[in-house]
Amino acid sequence: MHHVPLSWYLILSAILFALGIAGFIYRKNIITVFMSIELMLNAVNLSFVAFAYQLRQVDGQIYAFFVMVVAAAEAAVGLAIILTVFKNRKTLQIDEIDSMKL
Amino acid sequence: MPVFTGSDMLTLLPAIVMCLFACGTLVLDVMGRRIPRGRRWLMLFGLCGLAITGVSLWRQWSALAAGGLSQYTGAQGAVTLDGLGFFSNALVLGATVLLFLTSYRFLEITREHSGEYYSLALFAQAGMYFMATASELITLFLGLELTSISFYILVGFTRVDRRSNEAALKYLLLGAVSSGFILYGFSLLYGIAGSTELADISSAVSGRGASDPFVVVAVVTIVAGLLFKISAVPFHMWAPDAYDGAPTPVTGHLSVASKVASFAVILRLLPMTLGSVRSLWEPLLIVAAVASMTVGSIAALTQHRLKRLFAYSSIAHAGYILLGIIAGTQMGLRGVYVYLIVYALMNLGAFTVLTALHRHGIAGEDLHDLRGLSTTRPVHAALFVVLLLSLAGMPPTAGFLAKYYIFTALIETRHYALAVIAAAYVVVSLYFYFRLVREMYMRPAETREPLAASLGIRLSLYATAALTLFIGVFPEPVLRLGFRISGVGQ
Amino acid sequence: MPSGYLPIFVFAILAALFPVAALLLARLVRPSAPNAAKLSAYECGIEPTSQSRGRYSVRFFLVAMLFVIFDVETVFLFPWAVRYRQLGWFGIAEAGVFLAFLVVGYVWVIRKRVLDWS
Amino acid sequence: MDTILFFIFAIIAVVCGLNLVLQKHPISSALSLIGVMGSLAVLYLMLGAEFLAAAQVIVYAGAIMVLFVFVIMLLNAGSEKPGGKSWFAQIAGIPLLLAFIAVMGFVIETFLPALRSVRFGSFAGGTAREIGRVLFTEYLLPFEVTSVLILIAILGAVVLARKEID
Repeated sequence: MHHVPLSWYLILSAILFALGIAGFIYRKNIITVFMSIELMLNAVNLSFVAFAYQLRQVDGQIYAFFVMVVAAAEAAVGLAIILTVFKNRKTLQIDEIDSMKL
Repeated sequence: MPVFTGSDMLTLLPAIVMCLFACGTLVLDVMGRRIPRGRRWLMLFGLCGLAITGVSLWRQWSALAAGGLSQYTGAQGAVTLDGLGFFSNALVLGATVLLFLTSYRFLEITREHSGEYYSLALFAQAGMYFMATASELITLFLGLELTSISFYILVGFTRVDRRSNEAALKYLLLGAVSSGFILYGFSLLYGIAGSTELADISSAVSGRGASDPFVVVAVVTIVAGLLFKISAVPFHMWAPDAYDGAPTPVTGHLSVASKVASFAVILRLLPMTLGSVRSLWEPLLIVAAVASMTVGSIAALTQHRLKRLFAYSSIAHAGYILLGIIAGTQMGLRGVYVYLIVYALMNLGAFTVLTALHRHGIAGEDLHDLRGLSTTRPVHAALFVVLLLSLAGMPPTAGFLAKYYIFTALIETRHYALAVIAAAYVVVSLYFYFRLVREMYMRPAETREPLAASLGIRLSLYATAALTLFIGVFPEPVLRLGFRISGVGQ
Repeated sequence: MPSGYLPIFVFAILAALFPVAALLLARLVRPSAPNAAKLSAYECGIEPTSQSRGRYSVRFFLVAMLFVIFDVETVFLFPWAVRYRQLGWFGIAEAGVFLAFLVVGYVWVIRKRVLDWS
Repeated sequence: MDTILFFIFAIIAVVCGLNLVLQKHPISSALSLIGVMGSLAVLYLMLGAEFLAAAQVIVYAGAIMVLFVFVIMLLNAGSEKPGGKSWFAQIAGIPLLLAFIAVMGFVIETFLPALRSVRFGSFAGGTAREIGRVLFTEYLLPFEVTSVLILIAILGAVVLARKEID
């Protein structure tokens, strides 16, 4: 085997996506949960770029750019929200943030 | 070199107006600190922007009608003007107008009044414009994110309120994950079709058929993400918390505008684009619809916080609207449109009442805050009863009509089991809406503090309640208009 | 492999090797005589009075956030810059609209005194 | 050569991704995420997306992750406390995820037969010049929408985080 088939890239993307989901489900520090979401978006970007290679188009790469901007905007807003939550509650444990549970 | 033509301009005009006025509000806010009663001007400036947006939407519609076109695609194939888009945008526009009218007093009381609020609402509306009109996945996704991110901020807008922070956090974390799922599905669709244009995707997917596992994965991830956006079970966990913690006018807006726009996305993606693989997504929607009606109606029975109760009620309503998509016929589609109009009216009206309950020193978010409303504010109480009857689907209100369309469509398409289940939950929902009426009419008042009142709140309450009754009694004119805008025929 | 990347590849390997080699070499050559006085802050300013991991002001976050935002913006302007001759006036208008939104944001941030440190 | 590079960086990405999920301290998770992003940048380069690879390093690793690390330091976040997750997540989670990966692997291997094999340098469409050509003609609208998105992010971060200043 001399060259890597593109499908391996797509499988890598699926693995990273699944790891992101796992982090989202299992981690309890809000910041880590949020980083897991970033991992999911990165996985999506890899599959966009892989498809762009397959199709010999630059378009898929441009989609990855847009996803990057969305991730940046989401991170800026999300971290600001995390700051306010921390200020009011002094914790980052997701299961301790439950003042709305009945 | 392709150039930006006049017709491109026309397709984007409402969004451009919204963004310009949103920026204008920001500039006015920081530059006009010294203007006396400047905050009132902020709201009026925003309303002015909404009026111009309305005019530009109407210009688009009449230009399309003058050309005898049913749809027009512009801006390098990114945006399509059609009935669905006009319908959703008109409804969202109305919801934003009511948001502005009801927010003023609320923001004064919570001391959070600033231009950012109106600006973000306008940006969210621009996002919803793209959600409703995008004919290409990337524009659709950016519209979705524009809306979501604006709403994350609006939900957390009352920073000192711990509930508001937490609501924003939960909404953000779950919203971001659902965006990730939708995006993963989009990347697979791009791989299948080699393009993000919905038309290309439609033909590529129908070429591969419903048995292609690639299509299956793409459809499942996209449907899961979209069900989250309309807060259908099993992706509803965020809704009660986000609704409860958000500032009340924002909750109303979130439950109406973002849901209407998300349904527009669902209609465009599922029946219109992925219609050829209906057998894939229909079962998913059936499960989600039944589960939403069940969880929404039953969980609402035990809630004592008003906004949580309405969160569960709106989860149940999402289930009913999904039924119309499941039926899939012309009748079902009309049912979806009628239901969306009526749902918008009655929910906005109900949240106006909840907004008025929020006074100095009284959060007004609990069931017992309604006590004695019939004696302290008989008019408010009576109108609230009308809205509640409509939410429960009782004649002679508009809610009955909406459910009537859905049930007729279900029976036409022989979905008898679904119709029976839906009817059973109408009975359940009667009970939890009745609890509100009981608090208002059968319990003595706990406080004499008058309700928060302003011209805007009164206007929006009277308008929504009156329209709810009017549509229930004389459905013809409004429905005819709705069908004409959305282009589903008579 | 395109030849243009060969120098980069070599450079990357060198960059990875250098710190490893430098640390190893230093360990081999230097004498080792541990002494408690060597660990004190001698002629290095005042003794620290609080933990170095104290919490910072939120202003640092806001500045970092603005950096992210403008960083993203630069990434978009780069492809515009290498093609702006071909894009002509139309391209300038495009970038102008893009920048106009950010200028509004920037003006707003300044007028809101977010960047005031006094 | 291509195969070796792919495996080196794919393994780095997966190990760092696993580490992100397994580490108890957020700062270790953040550093692992930077590792994932860096190795993805190399993979992008091999897929012919050279400008994107640069942007990945500049934006993701260089800016977004800086923000994350900054917030972790700002809040002086400690390690996570262990605690019970719901029984469903405990029991069903990992098998479900493995099943997802297996299904995706099977689907990708079986149903996309006409995939190319990746050769570094065989597709050079991802230069800044080429991106500029397509981005500023075909993706005009999304490009402008992006700037609105950035403006909202500025607004949001300031609105939400500024309370301490007033």
